[in-house]
Amino acid sequence: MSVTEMFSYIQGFLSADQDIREDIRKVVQVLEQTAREILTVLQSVHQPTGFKDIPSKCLKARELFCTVQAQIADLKTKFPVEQYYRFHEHWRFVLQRLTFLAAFVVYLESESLVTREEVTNILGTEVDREKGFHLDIEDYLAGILIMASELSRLAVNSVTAGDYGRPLRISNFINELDSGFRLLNLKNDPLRKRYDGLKYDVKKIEEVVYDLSIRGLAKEQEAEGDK
Amino acid sequence: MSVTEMFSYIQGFLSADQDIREDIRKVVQVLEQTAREILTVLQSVHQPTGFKDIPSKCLKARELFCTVQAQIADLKTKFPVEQYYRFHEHWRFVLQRLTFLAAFVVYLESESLVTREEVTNILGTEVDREKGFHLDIEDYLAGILIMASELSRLAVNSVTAGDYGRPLRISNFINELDSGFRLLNLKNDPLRKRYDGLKYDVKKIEEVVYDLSIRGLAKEQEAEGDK
Amino acid sequence: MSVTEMFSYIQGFLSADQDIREDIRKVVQVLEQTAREILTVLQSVHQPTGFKDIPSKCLKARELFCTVQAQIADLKTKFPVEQYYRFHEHWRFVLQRLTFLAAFVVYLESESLVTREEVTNILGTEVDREKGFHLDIEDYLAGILIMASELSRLAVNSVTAGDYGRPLRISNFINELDSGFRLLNLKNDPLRKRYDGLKYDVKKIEEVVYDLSIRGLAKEQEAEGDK
Amino acid sequence: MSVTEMFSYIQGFLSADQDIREDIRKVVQVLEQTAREILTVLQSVHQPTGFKDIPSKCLKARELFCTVQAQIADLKTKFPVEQYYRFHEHWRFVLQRLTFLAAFVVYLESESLVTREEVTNILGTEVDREKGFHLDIEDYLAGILIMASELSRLAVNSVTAGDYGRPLRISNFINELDSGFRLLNLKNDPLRKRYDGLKYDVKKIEEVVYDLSIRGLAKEQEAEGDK
Amino acid sequence: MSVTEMFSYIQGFLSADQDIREDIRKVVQVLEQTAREILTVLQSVHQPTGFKDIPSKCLKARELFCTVQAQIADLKTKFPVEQYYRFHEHWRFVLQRLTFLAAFVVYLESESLVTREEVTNILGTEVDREKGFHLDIEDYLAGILIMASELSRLAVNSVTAGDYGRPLRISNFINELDSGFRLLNLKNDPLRKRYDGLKYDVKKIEEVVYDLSIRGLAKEQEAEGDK
Amino acid sequence: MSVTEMFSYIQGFLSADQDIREDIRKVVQVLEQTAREILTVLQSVHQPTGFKDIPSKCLKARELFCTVQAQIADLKTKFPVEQYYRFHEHWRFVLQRLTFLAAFVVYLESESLVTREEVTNILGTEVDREKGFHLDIEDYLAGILIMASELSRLAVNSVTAGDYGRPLRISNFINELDSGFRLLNLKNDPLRKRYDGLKYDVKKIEEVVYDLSIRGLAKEQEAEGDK
Amino acid sequence: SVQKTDYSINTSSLLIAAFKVFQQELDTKHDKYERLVKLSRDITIESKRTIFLLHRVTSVPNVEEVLNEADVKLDAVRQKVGQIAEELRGEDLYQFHKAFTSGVQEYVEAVSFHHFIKHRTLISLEEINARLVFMRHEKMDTKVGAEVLWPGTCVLTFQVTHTDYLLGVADLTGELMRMCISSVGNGDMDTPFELSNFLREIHDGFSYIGNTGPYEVSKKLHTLRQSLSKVEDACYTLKVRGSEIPKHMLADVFSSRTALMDQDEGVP
Amino acid sequence: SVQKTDYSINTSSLLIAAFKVFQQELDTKHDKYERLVKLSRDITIESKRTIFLLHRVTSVPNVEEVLNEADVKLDAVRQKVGQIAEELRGEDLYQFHKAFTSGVQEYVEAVSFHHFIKHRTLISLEEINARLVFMRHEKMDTKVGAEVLWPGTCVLTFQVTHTDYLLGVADLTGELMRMCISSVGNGDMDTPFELSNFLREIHDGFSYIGNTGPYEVSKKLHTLRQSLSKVEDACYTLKVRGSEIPKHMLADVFSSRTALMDQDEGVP
Ligand SMILES: [Mn+2]
Ligand SMILES: [Mn+2]
Repeated sequence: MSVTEMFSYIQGFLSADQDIREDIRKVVQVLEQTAREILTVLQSVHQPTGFKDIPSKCLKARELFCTVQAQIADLKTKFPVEQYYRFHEHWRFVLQRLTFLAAFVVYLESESLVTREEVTNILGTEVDREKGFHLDIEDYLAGILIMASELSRLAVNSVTAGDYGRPLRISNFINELDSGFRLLNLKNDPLRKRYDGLKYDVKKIEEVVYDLSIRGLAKEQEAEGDK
Repeated sequence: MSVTEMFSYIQGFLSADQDIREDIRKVVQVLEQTAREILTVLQSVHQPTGFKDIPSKCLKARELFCTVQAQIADLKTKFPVEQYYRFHEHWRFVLQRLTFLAAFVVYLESESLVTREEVTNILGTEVDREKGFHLDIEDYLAGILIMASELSRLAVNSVTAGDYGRPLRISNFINELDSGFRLLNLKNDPLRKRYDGLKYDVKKIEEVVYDLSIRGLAKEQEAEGDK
Repeated sequence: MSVTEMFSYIQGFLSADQDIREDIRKVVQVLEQTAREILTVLQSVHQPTGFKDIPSKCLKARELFCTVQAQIADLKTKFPVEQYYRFHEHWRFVLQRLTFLAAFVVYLESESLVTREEVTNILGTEVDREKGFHLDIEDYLAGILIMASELSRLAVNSVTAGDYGRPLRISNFINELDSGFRLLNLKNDPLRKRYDGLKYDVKKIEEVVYDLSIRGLAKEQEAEGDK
Repeated sequence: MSVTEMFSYIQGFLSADQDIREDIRKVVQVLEQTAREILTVLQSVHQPTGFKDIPSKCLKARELFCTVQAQIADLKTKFPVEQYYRFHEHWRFVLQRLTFLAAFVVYLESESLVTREEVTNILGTEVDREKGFHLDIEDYLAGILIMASELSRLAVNSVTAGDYGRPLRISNFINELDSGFRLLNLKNDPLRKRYDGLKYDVKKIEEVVYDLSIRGLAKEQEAEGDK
Repeated sequence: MSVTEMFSYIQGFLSADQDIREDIRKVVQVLEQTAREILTVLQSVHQPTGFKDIPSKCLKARELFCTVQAQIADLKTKFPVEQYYRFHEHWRFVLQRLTFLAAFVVYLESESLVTREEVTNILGTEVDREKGFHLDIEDYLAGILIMASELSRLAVNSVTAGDYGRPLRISNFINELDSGFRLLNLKNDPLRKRYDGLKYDVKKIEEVVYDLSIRGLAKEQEAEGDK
Repeated sequence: MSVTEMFSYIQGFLSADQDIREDIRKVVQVLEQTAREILTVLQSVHQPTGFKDIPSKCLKARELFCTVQAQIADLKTKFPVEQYYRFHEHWRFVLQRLTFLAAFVVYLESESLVTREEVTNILGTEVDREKGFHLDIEDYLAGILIMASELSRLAVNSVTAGDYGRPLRISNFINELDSGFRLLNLKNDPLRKRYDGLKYDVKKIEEVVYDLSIRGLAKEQEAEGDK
Repeated sequence: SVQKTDYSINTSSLLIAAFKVFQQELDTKHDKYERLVKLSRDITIESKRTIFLLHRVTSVPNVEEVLNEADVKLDAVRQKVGQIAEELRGEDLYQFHKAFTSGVQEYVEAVSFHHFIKHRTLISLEEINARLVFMRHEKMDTKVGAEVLWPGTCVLTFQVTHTDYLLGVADLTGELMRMCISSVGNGDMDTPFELSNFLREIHDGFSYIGNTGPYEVSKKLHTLRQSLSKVEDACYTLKVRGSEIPKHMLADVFSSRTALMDQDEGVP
Repeated sequence: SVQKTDYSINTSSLLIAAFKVFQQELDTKHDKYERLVKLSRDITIESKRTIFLLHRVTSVPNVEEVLNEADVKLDAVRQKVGQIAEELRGEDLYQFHKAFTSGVQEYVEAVSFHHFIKHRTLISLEEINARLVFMRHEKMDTKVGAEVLWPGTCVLTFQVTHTDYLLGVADLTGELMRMCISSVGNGDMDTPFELSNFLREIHDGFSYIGNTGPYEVSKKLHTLRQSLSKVEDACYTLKVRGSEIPKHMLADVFSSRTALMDQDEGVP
């Protein structure tokens, strides 16, 4: 093989790679659009009027997650399955956002922590890495931490909306989450940075609970929150 | 599964990942050490006395490449084969250096461009990505470009050592390489930057040939170099 | 045409270009001065005493906007109309600041979002790009986002000044703005970065509203703010 | 118009803009490919054998410039004519390369400096900015400076190829060019930086002429070079 | 000694240095794990139910500090005793955390400030630098400041838990601490930044005390708080 | 004085400062234009034909220096005389260029090094700093070093023009200059960098002298070169 | 090896003689520069320590005492500035400005902080410069640039530049912010509002100057804005917390608290 | 305004007493750090001047004279290093390392340059450290960390760290490159080749160490590679130029040239 032939062959390879990246970028853009739509639906729970119909908002979000599943199914077709980490950077960000949204919906529905399996069900990814397009564990954790910060906001706004019981329940939930994260031995990476933010969320929610306590507003719902 | 159980499970996963990375790092460090030893062997060709026994230096380097093969064989055992790109950053740099060294040896032996297949033979990696631990094409190209710059240094020092024929042969070789690279459509990435350096090497070598030509020192070997 | 003639001709061209830029720079400097004067007028609303005579401050700012109009009219004469984007960088920054100031005045007057048309009226630019010196849409958006951050400061200071109704109204306004921005598909550019800051403003204002709510200070004005 | 309506309208605008940029990027990529092909054709003049058939290489390059014209014609259709500077950055680099190639062809053909008008003819752009897609004067100058550096390389290689007359002619040409540039009052911008490189080219060529002179190799062709 | 020998000698030193650092890193990781465990034990005092059995939690923490002592004893064996500051960066962070935990335990037990001597006893370090592995004064101070911030959180949560006397005692304690720190001349370094944070802790606690005061909640437990 | 008054006062000062700088910039631009003209006059000595009428070129340059004197006289009026170093950066570069040009003229006229006093006479600056607008010693030295590099070029081109005596005289001159510079303790600043360049000029000229020596070309003009 | 004849030993050479003069001139300048850098470092450290000392005013009863102690420290700093002035005698201040600018800025920060605590106003550049006048006894002959009063004595002055003043004041705002937070923490209900107004005035002043000032000023604007926002937040908190209880009751609340804490005093 | 009771006046407080000790400890440390920084700056300047002086060897006939003059200068520098050692008596060197590392590196550069010119070899770390032993007369009681020889006298040592040695040698290569170019300019045909071999050895040494060394070393590798390439180019040029004339003729050429220049000597 002459040098020219060899380089022609290599160019073919490089072109194919660039085409794949282009395809991925396009699908990811569409996914980001859907993610923003789900966010808009869920954001309205922070409004004073939003607390009333959380269930209907969750339903609406669930519907949009069907679109997400279709788009992820499309994404899977764009590259060889075993090269997930070759192109990881392209979808890493949007998968974290979608995990956050899935976790938020699940919390609003059942006040419980979404598992990685549930997220993969909601998004339509695989559970096991070996099976193909999966949710990287660090991306799952990042999504959970985004939700924690959203919950501290929810605690604040639920007081504004007159719901004095929710903050205490959120406080318990977030404390459990914090204990969970303390079990992890995180490296000095973006995830660690995000986790450092969690303690501010914990503190913020504790202050909301404090404000309710000192005014005697938390008492009536305490028993309920203890469960 | 309680939150604590879930996070314990996740921690198990993260630990495993960190262990893998730790293992990889260790093997890579050893590989880098071997690479530096090969470099020390080959760098001595630049010394005035070094031009005489290039063959023996190449032999010595070849021996060290056996060590490299063993170390790469070891590296392969440290992580699941389909996760090459998950850990790519760890060995990317050393593989480029080793490719350079292999290409340099092959050039010194036969004055020809090493193919990707040859490099994989020398290093003991796979040819096809599908088969496992392979040499990424961009890393191969980067290694070639490092060699180009070493060759421009060799052209200069071979004149100092009184070998007036070599520069012309290097010039032809590097021109062919340059034409090859021009066939590639490189993105604006580190490889592109490295390639921009190639034209300085081309120019540098042309000036050496010029200096020999104008003094009539290149003539006797010209016919030979023309082939 | 000799080389010398050609370069003399080119120098003529370059001089003309540099003169244009010099002229633009001078007018822009004057515009910046006026913008800073408007800012000084409007910033005084943050003072404890400033809340009383917002209307008179707005009037004063409106007067200064007449100066702005004259200066922009002057700016328009400094370069060929179709080369707007050739010199865009020169006035981009000041136009964003002026948009912010116009948006702030309009908000203080009517608690509504200034439209791009209104801004062009206040500043004396064209609405349509085709018609000439217009307000680039990204600059308009940047100006709006600067105002959002000023409003979060206003919410804080209005409480200090004893005005407990304003924060709730600002909160509603800023939430609407946030929803609007979520409709946009922003690239990874300065505007996107600025938009990321908006969520901090939203959160900040929500916390102010929370502080008022839990103390029963927001109640009397709630009905009003709900509209 | 509600806030939502307004932002929807703005989103439409932003999408259109992004589509235009995407279209432009694609055409520019194709243009870059053609430019690389022309370069490969012209590079071969530096080879010892290349000096013989410069005319045929120029003809081949001229043919490829027809492709360039078609591609630029396509580029023109991708955006509104008066927004040239809005998207200037996208094609600035490739236009400079193409100008260099056109200037090099013209020099090889006639040993004269290509005028801006000639470049616009070769590339198929407009002469006057008012008429539409033109060649910005600074991009023209940048292209000329790239050629100057190519000529210093040519001077070196023409000696290697045994053509002792060419360096002197190149020296005269480049000196004239240098005088021309000295008429310009360049700002502290990339062009200025490139121009600073010109003096190294001048010096390099003078040294080649010196090498010929001291060996009496320049004499025979001096009279010829003086013209 | 030849150049090569010299560099071999240095390389030997560098390898040894890297080995030491690797060893240290491993022990420090284990220490960090123990520190996180102690933290988890002590964190539970913030829970409404946690206030009851502070003594038992302190005991449990004390037990874990025995593990810390063993690990620090191990750490001491990893490097030459007189080169503490050469490797300081490796354990600086964890020693600050451990100091914080020791100070927190001591505060919970006796509501007094742990002395530097006590910390060295708890952690198993030396008191004097000359004697070996000691606790740097700035690290001691940093640990104290971390505790101050934990105490402000404790003040908030003790109100939630219905313990109205504790905040006032914390307030007195932290005020004295603040007076102590005011005596120090800190450079513009991380410690200074942390100390700036102390002002916010003081402020936060002051606000809690204020809240209790205006509600007459501080008085009833006054006697109790005097202990 | 109130805070506002204080800032108005400072603003007044800053405006005045900016005006001064603007004025200075304008005069300096004109000076740079004149410097470029002198350079164009003197550059022609490098042409083969230029060696004949060096004296007439020097005369022409001398005339242009009268213009320089007028422009520097103008520059002096733009700022308070004792604040030379406040605005030094503005004219530093052009004064170095002018010193170079003056030194070059003097060398061409008399083959001697221009003294600092002579330069101040030619440019119309003061000798002593106390007396006003003077020539900074480092700028003087920088100008001398620019000339050294021009002389190495002149040595090369004088051979091309057939003047074999000049290189040796330049060599003597530049060697003495080098000895002078060796006496100085330079900081790691631009001047040091420039001085490092002098070594290359010395080396270049040495090579020219060597080339002449081995061909016996230096001897015949020895007598002539002695003048 | 072939060694060229040496020119530097040709001591009669005019060129070499000239360069020997240059060598001395350059060395003298560099030495002076180094001495100024060292003085500047000393000034920085002592000014910083003064600022730390001044922060104690929010916690001690006797403010005057702290102010006096700070003034003594500042006098020592001024002596160092005097040494700078001495070095600059007959020189162009701007030629060596980079060597001591950071020290002078820190001094401006310290002295303006002192002034604010004492007078609750912004010290002016003139007031700063007025205290940088130094009397010197001349041992040798009188030098250029120093005004002669009577034989053997002269007056030396040092002029802080507008830019150094501005940069020092910009840094002052950080200290004001710290003081504000401390005051809130010490239960002081008035100082925070006073500081907030003062800081807002300075902030408005800087935004009036905007980007017409030197580059270093623009760089500090972001920190300044953050400080202001922290102070405004603190005042906001004081206000909302205070809103929960009628104004006329506050006095009672606090007098009882003070009593409460007096009892505590013995407890460490 | 409501002011809280002050705790700092409670001088009996154990806490305050402890912090007074901390204050002293911190101030003592910072003061020492500052003194070390100043010493380091002095060392840097004098080392740089020594290097400049040493560069004259390529142009003067009496190399010994320059070397001796440089040694006197280096002795002065060593005195300063002695002062650092004095400050570090009983301290952990690494605690203050940042304060004086740049000065020590510059000293290594100067002393290894001096050594190379004299011996044409690389000075070892041991050789450097061997000259950093200082005798001190003790006025007061003997302190920790200094070895007592006899009453009233003790030996102080200073140990250059491996990293500082490496960084100093890395900078040395820049000076070697300058020396090489100067030698060519002075018609010296042997020194450049000698320098090129020596520099290549150092280069190969550094590339053998590679990235296992400290980060600052890796940063300097690029400059080192550039220096080597400049030196290799210079040797290349000497070689190709020299190729045009048979070796045995060279001597003639140069002797005639030297004669030629001797005549010129009187001309400035
Ligand atoms: Mn400060
Ligand atoms: Mn150096």
